[in-house]
Amino acid sequence: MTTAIKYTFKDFASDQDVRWCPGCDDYVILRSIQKALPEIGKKKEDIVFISGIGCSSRFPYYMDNYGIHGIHGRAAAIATGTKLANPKLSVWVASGDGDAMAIGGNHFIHFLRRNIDINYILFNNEIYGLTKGQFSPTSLLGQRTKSSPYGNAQAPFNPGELAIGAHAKFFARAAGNDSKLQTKLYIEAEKHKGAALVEILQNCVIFNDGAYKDITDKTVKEDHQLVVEHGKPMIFGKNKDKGLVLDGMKLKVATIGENGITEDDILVHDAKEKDVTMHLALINLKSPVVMGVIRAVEEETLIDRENKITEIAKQTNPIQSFEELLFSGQTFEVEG
Amino acid sequence: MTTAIKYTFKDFASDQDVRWCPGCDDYVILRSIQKALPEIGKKKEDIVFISGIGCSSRFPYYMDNYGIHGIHGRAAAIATGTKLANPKLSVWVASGDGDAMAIGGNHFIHFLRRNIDINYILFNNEIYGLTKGQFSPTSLLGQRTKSSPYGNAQAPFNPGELAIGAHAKFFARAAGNDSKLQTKLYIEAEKHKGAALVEILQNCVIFNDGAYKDITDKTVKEDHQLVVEHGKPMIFGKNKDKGLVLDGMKLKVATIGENGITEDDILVHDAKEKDVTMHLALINLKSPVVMGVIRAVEEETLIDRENKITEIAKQTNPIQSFEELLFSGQTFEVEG
Amino acid sequence: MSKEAFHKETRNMDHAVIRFVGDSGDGMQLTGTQFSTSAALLGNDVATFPNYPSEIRAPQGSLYGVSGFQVNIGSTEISTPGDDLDILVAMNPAGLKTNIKDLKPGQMVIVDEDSFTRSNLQKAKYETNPLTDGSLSNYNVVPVPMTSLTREALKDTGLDSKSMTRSKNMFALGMLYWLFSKDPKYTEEFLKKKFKKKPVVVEANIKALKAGIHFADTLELMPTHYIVTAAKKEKGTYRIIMGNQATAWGFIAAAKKSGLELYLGSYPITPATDILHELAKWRHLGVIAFQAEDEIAGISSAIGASFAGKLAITTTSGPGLALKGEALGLAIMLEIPLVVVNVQRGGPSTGMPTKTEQSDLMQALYGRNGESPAIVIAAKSPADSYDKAYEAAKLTLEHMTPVVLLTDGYIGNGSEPWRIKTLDEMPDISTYRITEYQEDFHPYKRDPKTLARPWAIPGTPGLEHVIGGLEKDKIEGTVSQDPINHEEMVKLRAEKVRKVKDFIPALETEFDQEGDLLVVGWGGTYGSLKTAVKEYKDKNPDKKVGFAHFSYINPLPHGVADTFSKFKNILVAELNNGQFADFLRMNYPEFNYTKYNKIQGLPLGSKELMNKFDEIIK
Amino acid sequence: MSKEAFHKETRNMDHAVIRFVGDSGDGMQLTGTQFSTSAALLGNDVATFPNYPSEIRAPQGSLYGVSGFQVNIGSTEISTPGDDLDILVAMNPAGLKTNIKDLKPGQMVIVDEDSFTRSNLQKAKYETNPLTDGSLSNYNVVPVPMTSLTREALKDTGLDSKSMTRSKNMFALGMLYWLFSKDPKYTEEFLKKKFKKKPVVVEANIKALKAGIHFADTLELMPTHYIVTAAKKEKGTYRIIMGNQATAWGFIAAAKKSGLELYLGSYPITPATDILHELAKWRHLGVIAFQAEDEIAGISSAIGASFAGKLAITTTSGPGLALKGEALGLAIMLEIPLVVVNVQRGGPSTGMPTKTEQSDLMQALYGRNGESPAIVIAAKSPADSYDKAYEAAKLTLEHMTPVVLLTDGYIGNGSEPWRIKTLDEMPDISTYRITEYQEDFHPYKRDPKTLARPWAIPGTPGLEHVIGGLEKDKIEGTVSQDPINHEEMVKLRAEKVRKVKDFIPALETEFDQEGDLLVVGWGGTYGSLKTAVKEYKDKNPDKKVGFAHFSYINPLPHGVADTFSKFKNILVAELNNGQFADFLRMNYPEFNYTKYNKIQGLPLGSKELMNKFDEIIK
Ligand SMILES: Cc1ncc(C[n+]2csc(CCOP(=O)(O)OP(=O)(O)O)c2C)c(N)n1
Ligand SMILES: Cc1ncc(C[n+]2csc(CCOP(=O)(O)OP(=O)(O)O)c2C)c(N)n1
Ligand code: SF4
Ligand code: SF4
Ligand SMILES: [Mg+2]
Ligand SMILES: [Mg+2]
Repeated sequence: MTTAIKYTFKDFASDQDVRWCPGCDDYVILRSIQKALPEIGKKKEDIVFISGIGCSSRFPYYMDNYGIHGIHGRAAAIATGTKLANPKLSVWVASGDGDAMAIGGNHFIHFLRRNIDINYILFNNEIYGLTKGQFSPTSLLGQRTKSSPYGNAQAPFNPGELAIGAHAKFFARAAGNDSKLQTKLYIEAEKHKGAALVEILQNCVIFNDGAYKDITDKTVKEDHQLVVEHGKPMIFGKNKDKGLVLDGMKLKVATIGENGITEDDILVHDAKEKDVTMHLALINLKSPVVMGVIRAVEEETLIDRENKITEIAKQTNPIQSFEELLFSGQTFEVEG
Repeated sequence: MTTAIKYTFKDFASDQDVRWCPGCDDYVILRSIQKALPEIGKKKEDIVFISGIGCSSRFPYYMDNYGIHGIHGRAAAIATGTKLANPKLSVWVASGDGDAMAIGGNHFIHFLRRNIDINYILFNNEIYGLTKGQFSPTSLLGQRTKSSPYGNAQAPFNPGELAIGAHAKFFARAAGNDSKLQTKLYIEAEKHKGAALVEILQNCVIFNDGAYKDITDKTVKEDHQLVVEHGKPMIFGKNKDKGLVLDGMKLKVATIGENGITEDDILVHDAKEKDVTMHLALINLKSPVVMGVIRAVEEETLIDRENKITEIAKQTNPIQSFEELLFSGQTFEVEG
Repeated sequence: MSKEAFHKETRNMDHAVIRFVGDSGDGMQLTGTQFSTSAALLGNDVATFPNYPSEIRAPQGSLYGVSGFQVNIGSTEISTPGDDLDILVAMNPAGLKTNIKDLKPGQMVIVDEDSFTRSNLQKAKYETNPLTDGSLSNYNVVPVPMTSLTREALKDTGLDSKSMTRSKNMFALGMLYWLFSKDPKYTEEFLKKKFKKKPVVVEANIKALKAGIHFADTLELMPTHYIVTAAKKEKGTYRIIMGNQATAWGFIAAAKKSGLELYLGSYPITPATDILHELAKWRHLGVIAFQAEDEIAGISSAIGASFAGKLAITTTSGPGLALKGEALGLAIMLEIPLVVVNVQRGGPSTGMPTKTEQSDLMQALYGRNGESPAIVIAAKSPADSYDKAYEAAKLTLEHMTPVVLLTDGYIGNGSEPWRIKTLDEMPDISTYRITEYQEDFHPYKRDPKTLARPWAIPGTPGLEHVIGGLEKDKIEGTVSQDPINHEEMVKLRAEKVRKVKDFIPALETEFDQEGDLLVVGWGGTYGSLKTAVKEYKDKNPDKKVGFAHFSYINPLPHGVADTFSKFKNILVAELNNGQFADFLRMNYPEFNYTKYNKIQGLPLGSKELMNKFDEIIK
Repeated sequence: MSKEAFHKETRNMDHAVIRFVGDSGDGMQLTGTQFSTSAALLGNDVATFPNYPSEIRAPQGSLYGVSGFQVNIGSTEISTPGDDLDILVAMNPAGLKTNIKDLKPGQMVIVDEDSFTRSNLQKAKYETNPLTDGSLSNYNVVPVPMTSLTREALKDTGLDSKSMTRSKNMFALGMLYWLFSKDPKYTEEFLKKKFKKKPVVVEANIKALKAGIHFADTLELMPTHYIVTAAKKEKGTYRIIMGNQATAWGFIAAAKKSGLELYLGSYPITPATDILHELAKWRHLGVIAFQAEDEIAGISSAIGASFAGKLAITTTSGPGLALKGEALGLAIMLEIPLVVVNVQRGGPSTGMPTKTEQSDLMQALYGRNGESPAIVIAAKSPADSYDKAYEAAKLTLEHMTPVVLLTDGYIGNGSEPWRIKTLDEMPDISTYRITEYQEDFHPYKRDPKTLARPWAIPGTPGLEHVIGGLEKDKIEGTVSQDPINHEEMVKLRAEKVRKVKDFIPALETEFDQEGDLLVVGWGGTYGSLKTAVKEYKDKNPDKKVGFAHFSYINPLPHGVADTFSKFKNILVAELNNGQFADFLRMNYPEFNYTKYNKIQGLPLGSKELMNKFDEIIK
């Protein structure tokens, strides 16, 4: 096998039957990743998918790469070990909103703060799918589910916001039915050096159908989603006539052509700005919902830093082999 | 015992020997809380202190209230049960940076997002004290500790930032040696309805001595700390001549009297603003470090919401007693 | 045979085992539940067991997407959903393929022949059509074009064809009602209530039901009516209850009886989640059901709630219990009331999450650091879960130490008729709760009878105290790292659990009280074992076989050695690799134990057990 | 007695037990370490045990702030730090108060009489001065004004009085060197190296050391030189090694020998953290030591690293193991190499975190859901930890299933001389690692010899495969929820562990090979038990006593029944409430076991054991 090998998406499909419910957005995610992988220039044996437990976490079985279907919530921790052990691997995590932010919340925030080069796909369907429909940490207030028969009393996280709080350097978002954008984002995530989080607004047809339909339905999509691109003005709308402008410290939607607003007045997206203020405002925007790569700040990764201190150890420690270590310090001979 | 009882701080001191290292800031925190409690109008039997494990977590033993010295990292979860079980109690958590944000990270973010009315005191000494000096999730990059002999490679959290990411509604900060401000903040935290987080920059004299000396030393304190108050201009400095102004979306320090800046140009602190942008900027400011109540936004608490849905259950469920439940649905008689 | 003639033919059956199988979308759970409920309401004893696919909604027609519901209806006491089937109803080829092996030879399998299309046969990996290739010649195959007959019956309802097809399960149910001469009235009532807001759906379903009855009545292939007469039962009001629901209700009952509020801290996990679902409904009856961020938070919050004076419980399954171990140790150290429910499933790790097993016994006994004994009890059937949940609560409140209650997926999801027990009938529960000032209060001073410590609740003036996970002074509860105090405390905690022996019923033996073989089991295998022993004794009246079932594992009840010594052989049968047998051997090494272990995610069957009995005593 | 005369008096001792006690700030750990090291370098066998206060820095002079260091030096083999003291050195009243009870009557206690101030006496809760109130008349009290003598000696160094006082531990050490005729040269070397950058500190310390020697030489109260001659030892190069350090090094050795890199995923916890500290130093030697956010992340990351082809380990203590249970179950299911080290401490819950105990045995065996057997082995001494860590790695690599290695706070913190074992001396380690394409690869196809499966490492072309916690097909490793496959897999995993029996040494008996009493122990009590049996046999030459120590718990080694059957009595002594005895009873119910359990956070003592032996066979 040579590096020059040209894969197609079929090379990444395993021989296992895909067992999600018909109509589930998870199929779209699967196919989008399978389409992204031929573009990233990695050999398939160098790609590892790691997951926890959940519908979404069945993901690795359907990929023809190395993979671990782990235990609930621990995918990021397992993946951290894999990446530390072999930094050459392209390590991916597939995780649900419950897996990532309920039981797995701690590993989720720590993998981000450490900035370890893992691509983390968050299947956010705002529900526990596999256990048949309990509210998750992203379910809406008041949402009726099997475990909240009178409405959910626990205010939700916004994954992007939590991620920023944990110092995420790369955050992107796409609708579950938008395969094209997804494929693009997966490629971007892999290209990004450091922890990369991609949130997919994934529809669960069985237990939370239509959770995102106000944003993702074909009819409303263009008016309710803003797909940002680094260096481009943040314009959206069926007629490409709406855009974001600043109002004090807050973002506002303006219409080009109204009140003297021209395209030049529209804010240009800077995904590389280190300061989080603008990115956070974009993440929190409710209308339109911002898609695309919102934040992509390059910074030393955990592996970079580990390598640096290993270098310090090499430079400064007088002991440079295990043999030396064994005989270091005070020893004495016994003649027997 | 009547509600009108007047306590002094001594009423809150237990008969247990305090076993922290001489010189540890934990003593200051203890005394400051003991001074705050007489002011909050709660009977001592209605106050509960809950902790995990760590030097800081020994806290409950030294208070003459109800308390649990729990297990490592779980204080917020235990406290959540206590508060849900009896909302009339004043529930406090004492937790270290490791306890709260390493092993306890998940409960930390979830207690905040739920906005449950607990006062959480974070003893942030940027080190694991009790286990004798390993780096914590708030230790600096490059910091040499027992477990990072060549320097720490894991980038730290900023507790306030993480808290905002988890939707904290109340966040305050004080120096470990500033008893007066602390006492004030503890009173504010208790008054605030909802989850309240108070971060104390606590000096560990043994394993991380001087971590904050550039901010907290008497000589530099006034120039390096900005103590904000709601509704007041954000002015600091030995001569009260420095203040914060806005520069685009970012904060900048300006000197009153220079470049035509007057006190009126200085930003006025609004702790009650719902939007997090400004609060986050204040939390992230490195020089000066912002102290005081940075954010205090009132919103429905978990208990409020629980009460509401209980009301819905009461209104809508046809079954209103356990007897009715037992005999609900299809039953049949056997004559024997 | 004339139509008249076969109409009168009836066959009396002591009991009948029926299984409905089909696609997840075929409504098999509803069909099964209706059939069982009607049978029960009409006087039969019943036991049911649903068998869900592990996928949420598997592709239509796939082998792994088959959903099943089994019911055993009887005119005598029924203890299990049964092993081999008397009747199989298969709505599609995949259902037939995966279930036919359980049908008794010569018995009836009713299939929807419309579903045996080329594509469905392919999905079920049939190369030829089993309805025509002679491979089912051992069975009495009744092919019925259910889909078309249902559509035909509903053609005037105005429903679209997909919706009409959806009612074919009612058609099948109608046929079964005819077959067992059951009145469909309860199902009609049920449909009217359930679809109150959709009259057209009510109408369609009732039409399909009646069409099924009518069709069966005219069908020559079904020459027999089965009669399963009403079972004798204790006088009272009954309902059908599912194990997990019974568990939930048992705790509410205990809370009510002891004058406390119930607190549940839980994280969803199959097959325990239904307890959370159930309790979440009753918040206005004094139940706090808190869905936590993970299992650790679930139990930790329960500890906090217990400290604040609630009857606190946490519910989970195997992997969740593993996560709760550390916190359970804290509760043992705090000596507070707490019940941990483990609805066991197939392990290890994620294992066989939708299948049943009894492999968490050792974990319940030993799954935490240090010397940390907990009371461990187990429920034996769906309905018994009510009593055992109640008892778990009573024990933890009356002994001030945590209790682990073990049930399993088999009884948790299974259901059976239950004579409703109101609070008056339940034993009293006393607590060590203190809510008023008291002189001479010492947090760890014990009641010599039980070694329980007082439970002083925050809010009580003058009794402020702090408890924690560090070893504690044996009277004051303050931190003590004194060597001798530690040893005493370890022994006190162990002794406290041991003393429970005097507060629980002694071991009982069913069937013979001495003789050749004692069959020993624990927990959810009760019904299977009892049935097997009964059948065995019916067939082998000369053999002396006893049956001793353990509901109390730690401490073991009084009377064990006495019972064991009366039999020549002891067979310990469990759904694991022999954990209880090992535990018995550890406690009563003087006896010889034969192990019978089944680790297939399935309940024990009578036939396999009887073979084993034969092997030992024939 | 003239000065000349007593100068010559010497007393030969087979071994001597010395304990240094004082405030945390008094430098007792350093003093003790120096004394032990010098003794060892000069040929004695030694065993040491530090006893830290549970507080980081307790208030000066307080009873709970006393820090101690005990060393046993011998001219014959030394297996424990000893029980009763021959010499106590107490730097303050609190140290005297808390330790004097361990001094043998008539033996010497050297005290710094300057520290017996009113305030210090008060802090130590002495009402009168024990040096003058006659309460110590049973002992040979040697009061020395160490503080003032040290200051006097250092008055020309230019140091301030506080810094001068800090050297008084060297004064005490000097006295002890004189007493045991030990050359102070190694300590001088050590001081010169350690304070290389602070010559004045070197000078002060050496001056204090010499002042101590000189003072002892002139002190009439110390009339005796003790002579503990050099012990006979196997030829070789030795060093003093601490248990946790030996554990760390054993793993590095195994990684080197097997050609792998070592990966540690860990979260700090007393008393295991030193392993993390040690390994964090050697990243440039191919060690990745990752401090994770919690125990679960620690083990999970190790699983990820093992999958990626590292020799992966995770280290913890009791409560941490409880948290790792679920993930350990996953590793068992994945059938990957992984070692979990548990440095046991006093439980349950947080318990007695700085004290030793053996109470996590059952947790190691059973602390996770489902049927999830792990290999469990235990180290018997500080130095043996090197071999056992090595062996744990060898077993997990050669059998492809996780190993739990049990040590404890006593041996983890203790130290002893160790003959350095280089890689050449260590047994070979083979692995099932595959890094090149291979036809006919099946992830779960097993080596019939061990039942191990192949370990194909990501990066290897053509062997892409996915493994997980769901039950797996026994050959392909793909998800299988088939009943029979599950049962087979459960039994295969059990059998794989059982087969390890053939790869470990059979049980050995020390001392008598048959007779009256077999003393049985496991893990860190080896030294205490061996010493007790030896002393007992010395005193009772007529008694036939054997000693069988278990390093291998699961599976138990060959030869157990054979060994046990040769003795009339079997005594199982452990630092818990009888867990190993219970486990033995479960496996070998045919024998009678007497339990001896000590649960005080302290090691076993010879005297108590000998009393127990007497009780059984006298
Ligand atoms: C330790 C543990 N706790 C709980 C579960 C049960 N469980 C499995 S998946 C899941 C949540 C699934 O929700 P999510 O992560 O959002 O994934 P989705 O199914 O929606 O894709 C839960 C609670 C488990 N398998 N293990
Ligand atoms: C389950 C568990 N893991 C680890 C530990 C060990 N441990 C105790 S406290 C602590 C960290 C202490 O640091 P921090 O929370 O910052 O508190 P501090 O001592 O600095 O106040 C650790 C790792 C433990 N007691 N329990
Ligand atoms: S339950 Fe929901 S998330 Fe799971 S496979 Fe089905 S549609 Fe997808
Ligand atoms: S170790 Fe540090 S944090 Fe702990 S008590 Fe001492 S000074 Fe305070
Ligand atoms: Mg989800
Ligand atoms: Mg800390």
